[in-house]
Amino acid sequence: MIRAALVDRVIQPADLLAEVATPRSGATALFIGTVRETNDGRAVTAIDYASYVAMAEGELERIAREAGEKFGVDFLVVEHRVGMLQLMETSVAIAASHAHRGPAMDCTRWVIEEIKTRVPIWKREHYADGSRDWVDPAPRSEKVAP
Amino acid sequence: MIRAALVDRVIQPADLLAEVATPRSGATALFIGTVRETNDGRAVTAIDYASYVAMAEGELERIAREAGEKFGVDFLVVEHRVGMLQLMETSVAIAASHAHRGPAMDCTRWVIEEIKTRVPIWKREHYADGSRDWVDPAPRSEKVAP
Amino acid sequence: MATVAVQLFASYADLLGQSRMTVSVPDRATVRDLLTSVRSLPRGGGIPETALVAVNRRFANASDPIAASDELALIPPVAGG
Amino acid sequence: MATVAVQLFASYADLLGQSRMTVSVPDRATVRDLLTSVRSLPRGGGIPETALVAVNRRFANASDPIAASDELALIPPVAGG
Repeated sequence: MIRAALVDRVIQPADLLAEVATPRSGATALFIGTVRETNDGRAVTAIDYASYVAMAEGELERIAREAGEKFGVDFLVVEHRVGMLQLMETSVAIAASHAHRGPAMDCTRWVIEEIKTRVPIWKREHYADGSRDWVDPAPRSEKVAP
Repeated sequence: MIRAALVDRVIQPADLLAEVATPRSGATALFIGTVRETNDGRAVTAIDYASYVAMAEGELERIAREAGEKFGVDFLVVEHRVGMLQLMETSVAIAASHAHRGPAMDCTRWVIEEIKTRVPIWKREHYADGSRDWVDPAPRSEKVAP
Repeated sequence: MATVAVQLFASYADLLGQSRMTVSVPDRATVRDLLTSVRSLPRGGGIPETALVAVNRRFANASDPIAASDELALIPPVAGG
Repeated sequence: MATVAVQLFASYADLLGQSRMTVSVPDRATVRDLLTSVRSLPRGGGIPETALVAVNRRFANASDPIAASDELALIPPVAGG
């Protein structure tokens, strides 16, 4: 079972773990991204995740499908949240299970790297001083296609 | 907070995630080992995990401490279960959180590899045909010291 | 000349003050032509020449053709996760 | 000669039919001497010459000294996780 979704509700990592649990698996890897209290030395109070929803959903699904093929993983769930998130809230969760640990961990890692490269999601950080800024990972704007 | 323990009760991965959650972290990685229904082509019904408890606890704690230093990780929890485990039950769980994803994932992976190399724990698989065998990862018996 | 609709997101939407707009492009226009048109608008110069463009919800290359019926979007550097 | 107590685990305990036993070793014995003594026991030959040995709950080298007061253990190939 491979599933990816953009959600606008709280992500429950334990639910993702339950979804990929199967007697065929001996290893499960989970990655969670959470809102951190500082970025580039500035005090962050919240992050607003915006998205080109229709494209982001398709891209997330393609990443999940590609990851499944690349690592031979049959049990993979990916959820990325959009909207306003408070400190410590989960923005993204990726759970993969496999007979062996290598593919489970490699798959999870590959998925988060791909998400950060090719899913049209943007974050506007809100700072303790009342200002807010779109996060711009500059080097990625250099190319036209991924 | 860095903690490692040998336990003889059910491991709750969600509890480990809660333990390493902090506003200082932007990334959390979790690895779970579970009892799989087959090994080397034989149908497994349960696994009995035995241990040299006093040494295993010390070794788990050393691994966690070393991992914390090696990856600059301050939030790491490791639990390994002993006793009789049924299919799909969790034998080991490792949760690490860090400001960034690289150290969190690298740390988790390193800990499970070290556990498999140097913690005195053995598993006796129980098979569907009624037999049982100690699992012997042969190449590891070649050396005297790790 | 033809007119195409383009979606804008995040910092690009803030820059141009709108999340959707129409722009004129040459006949048989490409993604590169679309960017040239957008960059010629007031404040459009803030969008890089090499900005990512999605055509029908997929990343496109600069030389890919575009049509009025395509779903077009300018994609600021992504920052998910 | 001295007598030392050794703990056995898992397959080694099954092999020798006990989880703790005492063996005689030379004076100023090393880990290697301990293994030689154990391997000379009935069915002891099933334990490899290069078996892992823990002295006071730490993995030891073949040339490390052992004493009667040490906590000694033969460690079958580990299989945790």
